[in-house]
Amino acid sequence: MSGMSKIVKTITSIAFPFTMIYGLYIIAHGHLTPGGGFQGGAVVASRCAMILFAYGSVWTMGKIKEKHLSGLESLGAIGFICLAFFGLIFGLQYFFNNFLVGEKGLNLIFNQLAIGASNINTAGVLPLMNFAVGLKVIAGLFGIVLVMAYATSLKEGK
Amino acid sequence: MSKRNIAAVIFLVIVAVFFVFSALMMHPFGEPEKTEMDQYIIDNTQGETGADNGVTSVVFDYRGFDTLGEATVLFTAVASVILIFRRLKK
Amino acid sequence: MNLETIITHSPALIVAVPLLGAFLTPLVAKINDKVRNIFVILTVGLTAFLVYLLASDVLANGIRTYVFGGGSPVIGSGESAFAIRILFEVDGMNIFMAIIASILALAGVIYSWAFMKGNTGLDKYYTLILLMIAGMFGMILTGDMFNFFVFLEITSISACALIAFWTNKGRAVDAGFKYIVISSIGALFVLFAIGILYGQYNALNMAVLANSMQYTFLDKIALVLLIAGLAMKAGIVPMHMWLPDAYGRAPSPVTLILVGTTQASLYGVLRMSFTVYGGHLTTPLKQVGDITIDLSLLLGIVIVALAIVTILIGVLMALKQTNFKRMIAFAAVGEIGYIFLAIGTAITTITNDPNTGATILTGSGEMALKGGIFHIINDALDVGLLFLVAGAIYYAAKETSLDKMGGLARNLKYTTVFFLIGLLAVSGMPPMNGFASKLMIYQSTYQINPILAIVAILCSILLLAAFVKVFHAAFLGPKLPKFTGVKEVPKSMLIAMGIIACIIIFFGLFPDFVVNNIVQPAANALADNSIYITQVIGGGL
Amino acid sequence: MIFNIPFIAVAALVLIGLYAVVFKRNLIKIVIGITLIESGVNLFLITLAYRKDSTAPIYTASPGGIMSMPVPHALTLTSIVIGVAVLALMLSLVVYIYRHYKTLDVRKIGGGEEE
Repeated sequence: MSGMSKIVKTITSIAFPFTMIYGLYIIAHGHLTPGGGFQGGAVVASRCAMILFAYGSVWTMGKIKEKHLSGLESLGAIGFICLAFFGLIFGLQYFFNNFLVGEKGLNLIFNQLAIGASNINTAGVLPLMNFAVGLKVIAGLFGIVLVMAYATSLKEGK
Repeated sequence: MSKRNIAAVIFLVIVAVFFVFSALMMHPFGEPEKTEMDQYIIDNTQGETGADNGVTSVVFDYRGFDTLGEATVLFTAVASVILIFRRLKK
Repeated sequence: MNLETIITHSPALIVAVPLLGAFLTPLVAKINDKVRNIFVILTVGLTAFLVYLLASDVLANGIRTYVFGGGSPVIGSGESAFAIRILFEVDGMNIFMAIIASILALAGVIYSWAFMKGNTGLDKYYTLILLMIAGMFGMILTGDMFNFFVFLEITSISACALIAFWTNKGRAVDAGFKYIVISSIGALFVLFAIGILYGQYNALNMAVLANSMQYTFLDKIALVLLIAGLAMKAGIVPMHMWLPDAYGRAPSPVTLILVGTTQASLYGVLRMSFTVYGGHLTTPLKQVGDITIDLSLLLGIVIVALAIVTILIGVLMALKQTNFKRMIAFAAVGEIGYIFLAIGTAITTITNDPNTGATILTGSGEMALKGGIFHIINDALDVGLLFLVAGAIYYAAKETSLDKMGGLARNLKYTTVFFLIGLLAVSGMPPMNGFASKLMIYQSTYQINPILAIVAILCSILLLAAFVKVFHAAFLGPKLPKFTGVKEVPKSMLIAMGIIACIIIFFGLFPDFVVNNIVQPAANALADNSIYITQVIGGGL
Repeated sequence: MIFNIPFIAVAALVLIGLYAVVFKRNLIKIVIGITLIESGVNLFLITLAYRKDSTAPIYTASPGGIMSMPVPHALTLTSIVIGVAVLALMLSLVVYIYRHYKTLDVRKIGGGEEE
């Protein structure tokens, strides 16, 4: 798939930082406002897909390879499952225990469990999990779109 | 109409009857009969998890294992698509 | 961490360890291929070890639950109890299926080492194999409906990609597409049923659902959707079209694990109909003369009829195949029919205990249930071994068509022995394990209706005939000139086949040991769902 | 009965999807059918979450009052992501099927050389 016209490329470049920050905001405030890792990740991934369409898959593939995205996604998944495994070691010692909230251990900044006390740093592992899932969704969805666009743009039989 | 089509029509009609019946017999829209589990989560999301967003507290805390499965599904899809579009010769 | 802690957490770890392994595989694969293979085998081996630990504990001390995130499993008690967190509940049936899955997974991964050598994309192959194994264990161990659906989808997506592994063959891609269409529609039916149940009872936990089941019309629709959706994935006759294609086109180790996922769907059918809907199978529907037609009789007759058709189609189609793997695949369809025949027979005999009112199985029903459950593991092992042998022949001789084979016994000595073992086992000949379970099925179905037993025995004999024909065509006869350079397959493939063959012979020689120690707890767990419920609700019945 | 219109819409969506899967010959249309079934099921889960006059289950800047049920929202989220995964996989397989058989008609694929 070759790139689109210059107008599309310019508009895409200008809009890029704004939509990116919007997506990251959704990820970071997942435990406070509507949204979360998946939704914000989808916003950022669709932004990346827009670049893919504007500049063409061959150009994008030259900038970032699918194996890097795959590695990034592995990293997000490992982060997520490690947060789940940490629940086995700290806290109530159960898989998927939200070990950062509660009355013991690392509760200096994370334990504001009351009505209206929620803030960006509360909710224990939830924001961290949001970030891990967000990374995963960005890399995963963009990887799927990139691989499919690149493979279908090539001539058959290659 | 071939035999296959007749069988398909019969199948579809049976399924249609099932689905429409179940749609008519569901509880009235907006008036679920039992809500204990969800009411508990709404009441306790701030106290137990510290999150304002009830859905996030369900997704990552109460039903976190589902989300691990969901993340795995996406991981599987990426791996599958890359596997299918790989080069067959080294 | 002492042993007790590990056993406490093993239900979660059995799923989490392969998942973590799958996430790590792309990173480990950067070192080199050998390290990656060893890593994958170690991961599956660790999982199998955890299954062994959990099995020894569950079989000795009874049912075990695990709450994700800690805390008590339910809030409230009695009728109003509800579970907010995801539960894993491991009883005899779960652990029985987990044992099957661990054997198949281990053999499949070991077999892959040599068999898949030389293909591209092996990093992703091993990742997907581990994901498929994790999904299989998740389906088997979970006690939550929606969690079951999520793992069902994980297994179908990874299995679909692996079926289409050889993308240069159009038929493999075609089989993969068929599989994903059937299994995603089945999974969506399951999800719809889960939605109906959730709307009724505001619960997703199986035990809580079973506890509060009212058996309204909507519940019946949900049951139909659940069984239809899962039967699509288990390969019962109206929906069996995908199975021979998928089994026949996938690489052999994938087929082996695919057999495991099919059995996991079968487990889903059993769990839904016996546990979630268990207490209501005796609901009387109609009075005809002296006979009361209750739900269990109706359901049982439907299942038995489907099973007979499944057996007939599987065996008769197996007779006329010329492709080795497709023929085994049709034999596998027939074997699933035997399992359903036994399960259906068991369901027809469910009655209420006159003293306590609990649902019980009468004499022959219990034997049928035991035979059916025993046949699940035998089917997985026998069919799995045959698929591995077919893979070995393909690896050594690059040939799958039966018409073009001949005289392979001279070159492939061990493989021939393994094929003989699998042949005798799958057609139910003594002293193999298939005989032990099929005998139980024949005995119990004979008491219900002799014709059923006769049909079953005849089909078994036909299956034997079909496989003897294969044995004659492929292994005996004059040595063909094009096979002179054929060498015995590599060690890892022989080890994998050897593991399964040893277990088959062990089960065949000591069927009583297996029935008493593994099958009996599974049958008990299915026959009486009150233990499963009480464990979660906490005696509030 | 009039209040069950959302459920009837769900049934209609699922049935349209099933119709496409069973009767259409084009692989892309079959894929669209499956996506329609999926949307129907997602809509079903979301309709289960609604309670009369309820707001979203989020306390930030909440007007108070009844909140809708959070669990079906979470289930729908999971179901949507699974749908995306299945869709991606099916479309990549369709690409390969087209490369092999040069057609998307279900009646013409499935043949070819026996390996």
